[in-house]
Amino acid sequence: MKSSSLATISAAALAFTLGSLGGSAAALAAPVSTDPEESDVRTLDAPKPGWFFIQRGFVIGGTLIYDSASGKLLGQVETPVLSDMALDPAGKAYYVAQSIWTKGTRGVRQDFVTVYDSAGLKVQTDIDIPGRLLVGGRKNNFIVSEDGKWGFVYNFSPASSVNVIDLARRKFAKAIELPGCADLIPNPGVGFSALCSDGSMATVAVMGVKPVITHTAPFFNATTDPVFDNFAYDKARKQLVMMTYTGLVSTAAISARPTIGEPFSIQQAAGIRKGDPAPLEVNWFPGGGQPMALHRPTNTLYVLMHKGEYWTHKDGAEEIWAVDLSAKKVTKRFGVEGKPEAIEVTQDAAPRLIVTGDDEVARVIDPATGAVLHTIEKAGSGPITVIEP
Amino acid sequence: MKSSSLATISAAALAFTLGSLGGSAAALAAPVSTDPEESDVRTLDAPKPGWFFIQRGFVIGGTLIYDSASGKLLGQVETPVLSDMALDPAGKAYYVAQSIWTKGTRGVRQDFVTVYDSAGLKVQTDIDIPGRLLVGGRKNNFIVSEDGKWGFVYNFSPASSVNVIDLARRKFAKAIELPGCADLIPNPGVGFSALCSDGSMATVAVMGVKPVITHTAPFFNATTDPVFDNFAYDKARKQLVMMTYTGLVSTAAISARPTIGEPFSIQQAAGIRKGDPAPLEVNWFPGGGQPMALHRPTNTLYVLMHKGEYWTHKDGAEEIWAVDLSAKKVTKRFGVEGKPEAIEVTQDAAPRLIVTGDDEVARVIDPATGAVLHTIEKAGSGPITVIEP
Amino acid sequence: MKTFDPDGLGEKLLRRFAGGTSRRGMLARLGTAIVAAPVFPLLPVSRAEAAKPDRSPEAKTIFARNAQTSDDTKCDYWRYCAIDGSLCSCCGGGIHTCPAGAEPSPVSWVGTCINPEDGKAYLIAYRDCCGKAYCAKCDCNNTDRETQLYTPQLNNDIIWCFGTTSMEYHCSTAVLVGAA
Amino acid sequence: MKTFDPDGLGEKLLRRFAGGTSRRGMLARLGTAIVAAPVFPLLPVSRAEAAKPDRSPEAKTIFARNAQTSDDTKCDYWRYCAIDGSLCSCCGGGIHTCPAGAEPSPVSWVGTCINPEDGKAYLIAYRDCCGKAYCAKCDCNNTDRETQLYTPQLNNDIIWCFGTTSMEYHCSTAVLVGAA
Repeated sequence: MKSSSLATISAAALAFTLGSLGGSAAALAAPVSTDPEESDVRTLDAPKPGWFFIQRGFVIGGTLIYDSASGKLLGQVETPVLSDMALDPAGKAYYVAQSIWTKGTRGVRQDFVTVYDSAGLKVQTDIDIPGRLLVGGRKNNFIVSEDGKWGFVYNFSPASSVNVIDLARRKFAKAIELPGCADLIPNPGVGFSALCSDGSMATVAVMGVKPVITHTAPFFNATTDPVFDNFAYDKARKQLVMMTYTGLVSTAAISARPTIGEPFSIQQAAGIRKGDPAPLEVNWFPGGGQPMALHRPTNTLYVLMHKGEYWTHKDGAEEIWAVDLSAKKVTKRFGVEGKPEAIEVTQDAAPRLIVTGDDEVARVIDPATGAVLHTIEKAGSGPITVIEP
Repeated sequence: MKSSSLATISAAALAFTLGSLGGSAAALAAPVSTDPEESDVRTLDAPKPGWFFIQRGFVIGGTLIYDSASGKLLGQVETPVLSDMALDPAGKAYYVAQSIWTKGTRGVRQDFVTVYDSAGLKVQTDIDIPGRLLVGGRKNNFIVSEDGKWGFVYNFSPASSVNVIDLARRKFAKAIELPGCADLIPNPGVGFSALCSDGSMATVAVMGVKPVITHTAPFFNATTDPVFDNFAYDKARKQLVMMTYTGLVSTAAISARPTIGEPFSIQQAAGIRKGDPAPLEVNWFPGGGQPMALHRPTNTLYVLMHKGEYWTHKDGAEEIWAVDLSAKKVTKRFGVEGKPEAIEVTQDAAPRLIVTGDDEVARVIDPATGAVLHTIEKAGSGPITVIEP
Repeated sequence: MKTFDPDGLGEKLLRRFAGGTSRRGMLARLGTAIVAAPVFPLLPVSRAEAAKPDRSPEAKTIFARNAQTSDDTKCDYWRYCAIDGSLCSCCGGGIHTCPAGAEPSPVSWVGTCINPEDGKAYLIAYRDCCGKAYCAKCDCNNTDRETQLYTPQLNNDIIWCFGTTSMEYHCSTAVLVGAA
Repeated sequence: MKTFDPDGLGEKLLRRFAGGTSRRGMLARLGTAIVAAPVFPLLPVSRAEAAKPDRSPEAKTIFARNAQTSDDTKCDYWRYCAIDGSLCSCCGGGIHTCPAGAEPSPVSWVGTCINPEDGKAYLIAYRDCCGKAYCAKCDCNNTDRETQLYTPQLNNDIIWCFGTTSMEYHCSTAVLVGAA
C-alpha cells in the first residue's frame, strides 16, 4: 500500500513536473537547485506555569495548549467530547478519562484513562475502567493524588461511585460506592473528599481493605444555594475554596476530618448587600460553568460576576472580582468583554487570567490592570486548566 | 442499572415535589389533576419527491431531511463525517457507507455500509467492506444500481478499486481494481462506468466471472479542464450530464459501450464568449463542490456560476444559470445570495432549487422566479441529495 | 427514609416517570432501588426546604415572567425553564417525541415550571433522546432551580441517556409529568 | 510507459517525495509500484500538455499575483497555492512540521507554486498530519491547478493519511520538494 502510494506520488510529480517544464526529460535529469525539506514532528517541553489548557467544547474534541505569555498555540491533547483531562504532578504525562463507542455513536462502550507522554503527546497506554459520568465542563470528575500515584474518576450509572486507578501500575484498582455525593476533592494521605446532596462533605479513606466514608455535618443547602462544582483546591494550604450561587465563599481545611470555615458573602466583601435567593431581587451574582479561579501564591480568588436575579448561575460575566481570601475583602473589580463563563489564573508570580465563553474566544488578562493582553479566536469554551504548584 | 435509575428519578421527583408543595405528604397522596404524557418516537413516511437531504459537513455528523414545501426539518440520517449516503430506489432504506475507528480517532478501522429502514431510521445491519476513499462532498463514490440490488463503493488505498455489495443478500460481493479511474456512474444491466485520468470513460461489466473493463477514447483533459466529480445521471434517458471547469457541458449515452456527445460551452449558450483556461482572462465560470443540478423531467441543468479567472472552480456562486440541454441554450440567469457551493433540484413538476454553502445556510428557491421560499440556518454544507425518478 | 411506603405517594410519581409502566413493574424496580438508593440523602434536605415559607419562587423567576405557551421551538416556551441542549421540537421530534431513530431515556432530570395560562407549577421530565449524533439546533440553556452534580436529578448538564442502547446525545424533550 | 527507467529522472523525484529515503529503499518501492501503477495513464496526458505553448500559468493565477512570503500562518502564503484544510503552522506545528502527537503522511497531493521572490515555480508536497482530531484553525482552500478524484495526486479534498497508524485528519503542511 505504502509502496504503490509512493509511486502514485512519484508519477504525479513526474507528470506534473514534465508539464510545467515543457516536457524535456533531459532537463529533469539535471540536478534540481533547491534541496527538499524533510517532514518532522514537534515535541513539547514539560508543562510550564505560564501555560493554560482549554477544552474545545461539545462538538470538536481536543484540549488546546497555549502559552499565556505569547498567546501562541503549542499543541493539542486528544480529549474527545465529554472526556476529562488531568495532569501528572511530575509533568511527565497527561491523563484523559474518556468514553468511546466502538462504532462512534453506537456499538460497545469503552471507558478508559489514556496516558499521553507530555513531550510527544503519544498514547502510552489505555487503562480500562468500569465507567464514568458523561457530562461536560467539569474539573473535579477526574483528579490525581498529590503524589501522582492515584487517579480518581467519578462514575454515575446513575448509581454514584468512584473508580480508583493505580497510576503507578497503570491499572484499575477498585470502585467505591459513594451514594448521594459527587465532585472529587484531593485528600492527601487519606484518599479523596466530595460534596453531598445533604449539604455535607464526605471523606473517603481508600487505603484500608474496605474504604471508610465519613461525613461532616451539613454546611450548605444543595437545592436552594448550591456550591458550584468547579471549586478550587490549594495543595500548600491543604485548603478547599468553595462558592455558592448566592456568592457565599467558604473554605475547608482538608484532612481525614475536614473542618469547614465560616462563609462570607462576596457581595458584602465588596461593600454591598449580600446575595439573596429571593425572587425579583437584583444583585451581582457569580455565574458560569467555571466561575472562579484561585491564585494560590497570594490566596486570591477571581470570580466571574454578573448583574441579575437568582437562578442565573450560568450567565456570563460583566465583571471580574478579585477577592483576598485572607482579608475576606474584594480588592479589585474590573469589566470584562465577551460574557465569559469560564476563568482560570496562572500560578506564577505575575499571574495571567484566562477567560472564555460560548463564543470560544479566549482572552488573556493582566489582573493587575484588567488589560486584555491576548485575544484568541476558536480557543474553545472550556474548562480551562493551569499548572498548580 | 435501569431499575436504580428509575428510583433515582422517583426519589428526585418525590423530594422535589415535597419541596415545592410545602412538604405535606398528605397533599401528594391526593390525586394529581394533570395526567402525565407518554414519551414516544416519530416515524417517517417513505422518501417523497419534495424532500431533500443535506449532509452537515466536516465536523458534525448527520444528513438532515427537509421538506422543500414547508422548509421543515423531518429528521436525520446518521451519516458520520466523511461517510456517503445512497437511497434505496424502492424507498425502503437509506444506505450509509462509512469508516469508523474503534477508539474514535484511533484503534481498528472498520469500513461498512449501514442499512437504515426509512420509516424508523433504525440500524438494520452493517455490511462490512474492505475499504473506501475518505473524502468529503462527493455524490458518486457510493451508488446503487437502478434495480436496487447492487451497491458500488469507490475505494482508494491509494490504489484505486470498487467494492461491489450485494444489497439483496446484504453482503460484500467482490472488489474490482480500477486503475486511474474514479467517480462511479450507474450502467444498468452492465455494472458501472467511471471517469479516468487519461480523459476517457471506463465501463466495468461486473456480471461475468471476471469483470471486463473497457475504455472510451479520451474526450476531456483531466489536468487542464477537468470534468467535475459531481456529474448527474438521468435514468430515463440513460444519459450522463458532465461539466468541465471551463464550462463545457457534455452528455454521454450510457450503455455497454458509452458514446460521448459533442460538448458545448455554457457561456456561449448564454451568448458570451466561451470559458478560457488562459491566465488573467475573466469570465463567468461554474464553481463549487456540487456546482450543478439536473431537473430530469425537463432536461434542464442548473449551474452555480461566478465571475472570476480560471482555477477558481471551488468559488461560490453569484448567479444560477438554467440550461436547456435539448436546445443547448441558457434560458434563465438570476442572482443568488450566500455564495452557494452546492445545488440540487427536486424532481417534481414544480421543481425547487436547494442551495447551500460554507455558512451552512440552505435556501429553497423557485427556479421560475428566483425567489427564495425558505432560508434554513445550520442546514449543513452539503452535498445535497434528492429523490430521483 | 429507607422505610417509606412505595405503595403510597411515591409510587404514583414513580409510575409517571416510568411513562405508564405497570405498577407491578415499578414496584419491582423500586425494590431494587431501595437497596441502591443513591439519592435518598436528598430527602431530608427537601423536607427541610419544604418547611420554609419563602420556598416557591417558580412563579417569579425572570424566565417564568417571560415564558410563552404557543411555540415549543423557542427557548422561552414555558416547559423549558430548566432545559439544557437542543430542542427535539427543532430536530424532527416534538415536545415529548423523539426524532425518528432516537430513543427516549427512561430517566431524566426534572424541572418545576409555571404555565403562564393557569399560573400553576408543573413537574417536567427533561427526557433526552439518545442514540443519534448531536442535533445542534435550537440550543437552550435555562436554569430555574437547576443545581450541581451532587443533586444529579436537578442538574441539566449530565447526559441523561441511561438504560438506552446508546448514550449518544441527540436532543431533549420536556415531558409533562403532572401538577407539582 | 511502464518501461521508463526508475534510475533516471523518476528516481530523483521519488527520493524527494520519500523525504530522504535511501535510494535502495525507493527502488524496492518503485518495483512494487510499477505493478500496481494506478496513475500511469496520467503520463500521456501530461506529456501532451507539456507540448502546449500556453501551459505554464503558475505565475499568473490570482493567487500567485497576491501571494506573500513572510507569514506561513496566512492562506495567501506562497506555498499554499493548492492547499485545503487547517494550516499546521496554526496548530502547534510548522510549514513542514506536524504538531506534537501527529504523524506526517508519507504520501500527499502536490502543487506547483510560484515564489514571488524569485518568480520561480516550486513543487510542493501537501503532507497531511494525521492521528489527531481536526485542528480546525486557519482553514484554507486554494485551488491552483487542483483537479478531481480521478487525478487524486492533484486533488486536495482527499484525506491524505495513507500508511499512517491512524487516518484521522489533523492539519496540512506544505513541504518544499524542489524546483519544478
